[in-house]
Amino acid sequence: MRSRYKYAVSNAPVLRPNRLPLRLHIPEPVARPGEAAHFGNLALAEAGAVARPDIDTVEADVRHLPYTLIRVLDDDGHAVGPWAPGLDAEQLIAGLAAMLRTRIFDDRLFRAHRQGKTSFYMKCTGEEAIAVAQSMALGRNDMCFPTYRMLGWLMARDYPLDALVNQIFSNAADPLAGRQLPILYSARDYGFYSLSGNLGSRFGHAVGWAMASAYRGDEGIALGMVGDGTTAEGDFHEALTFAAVYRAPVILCVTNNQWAISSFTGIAGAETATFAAKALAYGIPGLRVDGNDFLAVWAATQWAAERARANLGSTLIEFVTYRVAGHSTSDDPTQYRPKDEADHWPLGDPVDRLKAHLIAIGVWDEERHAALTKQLDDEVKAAVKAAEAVGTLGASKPPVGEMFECVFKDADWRIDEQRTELGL
Amino acid sequence: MRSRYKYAVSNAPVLRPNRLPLRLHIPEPVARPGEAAHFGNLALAEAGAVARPDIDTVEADVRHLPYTLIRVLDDDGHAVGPWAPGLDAEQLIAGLAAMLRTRIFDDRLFRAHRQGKTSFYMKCTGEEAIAVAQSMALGRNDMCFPTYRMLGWLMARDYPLDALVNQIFSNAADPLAGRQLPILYSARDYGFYSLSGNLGSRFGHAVGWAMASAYRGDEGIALGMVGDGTTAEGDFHEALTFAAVYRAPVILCVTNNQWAISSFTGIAGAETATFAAKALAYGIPGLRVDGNDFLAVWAATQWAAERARANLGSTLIEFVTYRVAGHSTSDDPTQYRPKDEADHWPLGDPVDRLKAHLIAIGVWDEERHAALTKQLDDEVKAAVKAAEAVGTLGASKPPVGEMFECVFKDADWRIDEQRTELGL
Amino acid sequence: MPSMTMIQALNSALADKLADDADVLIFGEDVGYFGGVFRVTAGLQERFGLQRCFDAPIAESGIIATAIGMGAYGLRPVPEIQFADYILPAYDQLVSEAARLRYRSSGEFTAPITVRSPYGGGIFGGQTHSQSPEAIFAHITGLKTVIPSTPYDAKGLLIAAIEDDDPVIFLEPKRLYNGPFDGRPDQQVPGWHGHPAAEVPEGLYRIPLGKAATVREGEAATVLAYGTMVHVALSAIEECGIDAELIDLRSIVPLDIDAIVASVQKTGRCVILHEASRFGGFGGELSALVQERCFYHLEAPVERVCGWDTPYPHAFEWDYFPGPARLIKALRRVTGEA
Amino acid sequence: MPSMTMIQALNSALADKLADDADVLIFGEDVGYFGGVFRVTAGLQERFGLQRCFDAPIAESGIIATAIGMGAYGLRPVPEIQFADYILPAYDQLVSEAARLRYRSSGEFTAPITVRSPYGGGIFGGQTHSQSPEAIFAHITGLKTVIPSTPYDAKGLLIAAIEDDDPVIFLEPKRLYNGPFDGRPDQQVPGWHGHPAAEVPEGLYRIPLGKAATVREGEAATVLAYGTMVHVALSAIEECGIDAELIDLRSIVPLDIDAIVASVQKTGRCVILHEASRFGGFGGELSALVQERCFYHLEAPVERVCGWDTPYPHAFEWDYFPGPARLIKALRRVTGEA
Ligand SMILES: Cc1ncc(C[n+]2csc(CCOP(=O)(O)OP(=O)(O)O)c2C)c(N)n1
Ligand SMILES: Cc1ncc(C[n+]2csc(CCOP(=O)(O)OP(=O)(O)O)c2C)c(N)n1
Ligand SMILES: [Mg+2]
Ligand SMILES: [Mg+2]
Repeated sequence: MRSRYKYAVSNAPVLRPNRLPLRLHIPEPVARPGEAAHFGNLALAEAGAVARPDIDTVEADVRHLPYTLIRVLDDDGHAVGPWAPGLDAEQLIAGLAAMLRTRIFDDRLFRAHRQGKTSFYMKCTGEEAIAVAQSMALGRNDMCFPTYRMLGWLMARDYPLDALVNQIFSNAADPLAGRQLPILYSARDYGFYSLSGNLGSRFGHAVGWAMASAYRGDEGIALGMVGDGTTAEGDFHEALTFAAVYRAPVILCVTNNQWAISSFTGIAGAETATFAAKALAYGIPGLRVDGNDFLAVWAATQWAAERARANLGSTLIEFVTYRVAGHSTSDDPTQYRPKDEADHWPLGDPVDRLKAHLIAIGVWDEERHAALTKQLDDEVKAAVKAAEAVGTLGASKPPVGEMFECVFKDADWRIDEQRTELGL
Repeated sequence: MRSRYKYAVSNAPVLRPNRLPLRLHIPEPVARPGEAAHFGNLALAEAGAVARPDIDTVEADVRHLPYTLIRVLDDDGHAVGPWAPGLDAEQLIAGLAAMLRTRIFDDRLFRAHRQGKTSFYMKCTGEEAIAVAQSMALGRNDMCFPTYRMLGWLMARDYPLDALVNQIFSNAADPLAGRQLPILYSARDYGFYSLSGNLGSRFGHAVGWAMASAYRGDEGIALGMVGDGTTAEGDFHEALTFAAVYRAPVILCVTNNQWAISSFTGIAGAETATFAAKALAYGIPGLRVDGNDFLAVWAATQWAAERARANLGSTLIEFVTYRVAGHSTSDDPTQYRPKDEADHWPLGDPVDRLKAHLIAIGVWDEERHAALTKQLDDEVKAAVKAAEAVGTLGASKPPVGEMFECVFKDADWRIDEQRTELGL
Repeated sequence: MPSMTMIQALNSALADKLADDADVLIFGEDVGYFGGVFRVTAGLQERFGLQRCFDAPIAESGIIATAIGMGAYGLRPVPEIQFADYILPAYDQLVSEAARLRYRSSGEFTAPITVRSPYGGGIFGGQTHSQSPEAIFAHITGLKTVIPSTPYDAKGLLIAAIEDDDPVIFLEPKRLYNGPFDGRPDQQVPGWHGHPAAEVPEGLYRIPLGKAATVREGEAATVLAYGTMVHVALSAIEECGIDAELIDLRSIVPLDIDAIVASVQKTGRCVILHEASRFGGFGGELSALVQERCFYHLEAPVERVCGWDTPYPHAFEWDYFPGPARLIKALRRVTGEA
Repeated sequence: MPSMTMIQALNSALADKLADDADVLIFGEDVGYFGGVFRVTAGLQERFGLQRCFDAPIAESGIIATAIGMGAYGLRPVPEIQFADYILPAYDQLVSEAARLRYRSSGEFTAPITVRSPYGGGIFGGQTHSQSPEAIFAHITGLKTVIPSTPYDAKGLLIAAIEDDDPVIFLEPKRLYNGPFDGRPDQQVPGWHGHPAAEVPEGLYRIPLGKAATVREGEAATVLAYGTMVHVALSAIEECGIDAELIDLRSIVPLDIDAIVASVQKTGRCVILHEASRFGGFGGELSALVQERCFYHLEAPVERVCGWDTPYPHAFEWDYFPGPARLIKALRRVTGEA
């Protein structure tokens, strides 16, 4: 059906009649199962190769940064170049421990899911450097608006392991009282904002938080994180717009782990631009950083934090890494990518690389590493055991009345009546 | 209220304690009413100064374009440089006529609102070159997804003036049967997609339309337009993401007329980036173009159209112009910007500039201009008169039954019952 | 006591809260220097400074997201969405984030924000400047929705909303901004001046959320309304002479169920009036609640008088608008006077 | 006739339409090579090619916007939103654009799109993988909303939806994907195999939108349900032995008002069952309609059995879920057997 009212058809000039038929381009990854994996399309750079601009360098002079890769650890385990953050051995070892603790915890809790102890789990294997280095590089007054792959943040701040497991088991001691899906933690005292299943919708909260801190004249800054796939959401753009317009003291980050469930980064636009290049749209610096390099993550985060604290505004950082495990316990990645793709990943493993660095600078050895691993394993085991003693999924849960709490600060008659209807 | 479950507070290292208090930056325009207007912050360029890359130039080689300004008409009315589109006199005069018709129509219908003949009106004074040149540069199979400031598109394609006025008066002959606010036209046969009050929400439709054309192997491309203020919407980002990912044959444009109602461009991010620079986020070319230069608009649109038609994907174009009139009939711009701000606008008036060019190349003179103006004025007057004969707002309207049409293709019982309830 | 229009009363509430609490701040499209397209924030930037009342990018989701982040930090932001029709791009933020933050974090983080937005028809605004979206908020657990009908209520409710620790959608009936429109477009609308509810005190006062107002007592039937429709109802009742009780809900979440039930149990008849289209509108919930709780008192079906199930049609505004004539017909039907 | 799960039936509908109509195409997050997180589009890319079924960026508003543009061009896109909880970022596109395009352009442009999305609870998905948002679509003039409850219906309704010239929200009860779950989590759920409605023909067939199915005839009361709740209701009715009539609405817009009214006028009693939280849910509309049209036939209040007015609580899934026990209680109350 068209308008009932018709007028003569346009006599607009038809210029340049088309000769070629148009065609629709659908991006495809380098390799699918059964094909040869490689990462030849990934733009890399040598460790130490990228200059470190002063934090107050004008944006026009840092427009090349999104197209290179900031790296500190070289292949021999040495920290090289201007971005090397100069951490002491104690900090480095603490970082290694937090990464290891994260990995061990992930492995064990993933298995707990297989054993029916929880409804859901997600690992961050291979991505541990990012959350851990950021957690350590930022301060106590700063707030992280995390993704579900940032367990390392809590690990670096010694969040109690049993509380994590209780949350994952949704048992009677779950700190979130059974209201939230496993691993969608909230830990205000640890600078860790409430997680949710919705992708990207907290990126703007980070900006608002940072603006509030600036509004009050406080000191704390905010850190927002999304995955590569999530950069396509409108909320990503709106958060960056607000951050740039109000020069909010916020660090906005993208963990580019090459995959969004089964979709490769090309589906989010990586065939034509880096994720760091999205900074150019807002006139803020965009850093592209080796996400498997603990020192590079630390240095980039620190640079951005200094800018934020000096009222110079926000920074966008892309961390280049690889999602070694499946997306979640519901996923089997061999269905959509070569089984051995991880073996071809050119940036190595973050734990191995930091360990090699510690050995290279002479403060670590295999023995100490084994001992640390053992100790962490015991800690995790103990935490799981303690949580199991409270109960696993279904076997224990918080009092049913918790279902009706926290809908509002004060319940209205609907909640009161329904609680009664349920016999509470 | 905090979690009932408390754990020891973090012992994360607090690095670099802040010394400066943070502060919140709120952008402000150069001048408010009573202050001296100027546009010194606007990056300009000489006419003819910017090289015109081949349409298949790789994106990495055109990353400077968002930061300069493509201009063709110089101060003496000459068309200079590689972007000069080489139009013949007939095309140029047709363009001038369409711009003038647009302006005359706007003035008369704006007055009609003051006289109570319509509920609403919006002018595009000073911005006529954009829609007119684009309408002429694109073909019959192409579809424009316009803003409410693109009347010129219809004028360039000789859409019947009386149909416009009937729509504006919401009278019995309104082609949209009274369902839509004045000026929110729809004219499929003229390559003009249905307008709506919502900002930005059709930008993605342009991409979908272009993808559909490519999917079918057809020839037609799409053109999407938003205002500078609207670039902040998430839909802007998502449309660009889809356009880049699927290399859609679409031209995505921003009319930067310096204002979004009372908000200056800084509120949309212009303090730190040009709107054209947003192209860099998607790895597509971004052109920044003198929007008051009929020839530059034409040339840039044509360049982008050639790219689209050659399956090279989309282009983002920023047209730099100035909103001379108030935002709409509901607005009084002297409340928030200097009364004489328009006088300081450095890019002149598009009608005057094209007229000067026609005179400079010897195909036009004041006499012919006066005659054309008179002729268009008569046309517009006649159209208004014809529409008045049908009736102005309230004095005439489509049959009330139209209210119940087009909700769905086929009405369900609710509509049927309600029609009856209303006595129809 | 000064006489204020609803715009002035809202402006006064905002000014008083800005003065009272340094954590209150306002932002939204055109609310800063200019003072808002309906002038509700006029003068606030000048009086309280750039940072207390400022313009926002045209990004409704971003506005709400930013407000939530500020709220979680500890501020009490009062963002404005220029028209309620344009609140939809922010719907996910309101539902998935603002409404759920307290619950999912077990109270660690909350979103004490108040989202002001002009809503409703009667101004020839066409499809996208006229809609009444209250139903899509009322259904969302964790959101409160407030709709004033007079200057006095507007100020008291807005202050209470800002002070509330949960997210509040504060819908302002734009047709009432300048006068108590009674649904008769052919008649001159009086200004607020002289109306008893336009007597608005300077300074802070609160009207608790969840308390309805009985605008008119009556025995023959109960009319439930809010926003502009309160004035339409009053005018209709006066015209038809049916002794109806008129309840102005003032907030639909929390809902004053006691006032509703008491009235319908007394009158035995009920008509619900709202501007939004009928199907799936908030009237359905009200009708269901009345029927569930007053079944044995009801002497006639509960009726709904609402906008038709069409988009808001520009030229047919007064054919669409549920004006006094339609309410009178319904009142006649439920009271058996038809 | 082959026996299919609901997933297979949906896949079959999509495959048949892809084969039948070159203008049909599918896109959404992870629907391409991988075949969707619930495998509904498995094998379609391989069989029909990259351009007929492909992955989309994680941008729900962009997905719907793109689909609308394609629909306006003349295609019949069938976008998938991975979980109905994540449809909210696209709400503005659905309401302001898809639902309104035909009306505002007087039919020059239309949006014949079918938005598929898994919805509902019962899978321990927590707050954001369990919600039932049908009410926020039912209220929107210009949108249709379809909810199948069996493999047979799923295929026939999906084909009808794709062929429909208006935008359709097609909500798939994910708890029914693999078997007819009856709301008893402690019992083994049978697969679809062997269920009569799992006999699904190959090839195209349609179930018209707007026709309810009487799943069980009865005299004592009418139960209105859709999606997963149809199976919950049947099981409850069987357990309690009350001779209730069970109507599966199948689409809530258009709504089969005739079937509803005929049944309630016969039984005089009505219980409405849905997973979504009660307040402002679609049950309110149903209750109001029943009351308006069957007032003089009703022998007891129309009751609603729904999710509580809380967000969907992970650990309390079975406390929240309106299972057979709650329905039986309501049936006993309305039939006076309580
Ligand atoms: C708004 C929204 N849309 C879709 C989903 C479903 N979903 C969950 S995770 C995911 C992929 C995210 O990919 P990415 O952003 O790259 O993060 P990663 O998982 O790789 O860390 C998707 C599509 C969701 N949770 N929220
Ligand atoms: C989604 C949405 N938000 C807000 C508005 C209200 N509004 C109408 S026009 C306008 C300003 C638009 O500015 P810009 O994009 O620069 O276009 P211009 O008017 O300058 O051409 C605003 C905020 C709207 N129409 N739609
Ligand atoms: Mg990823
Ligand atoms: Mg503008």
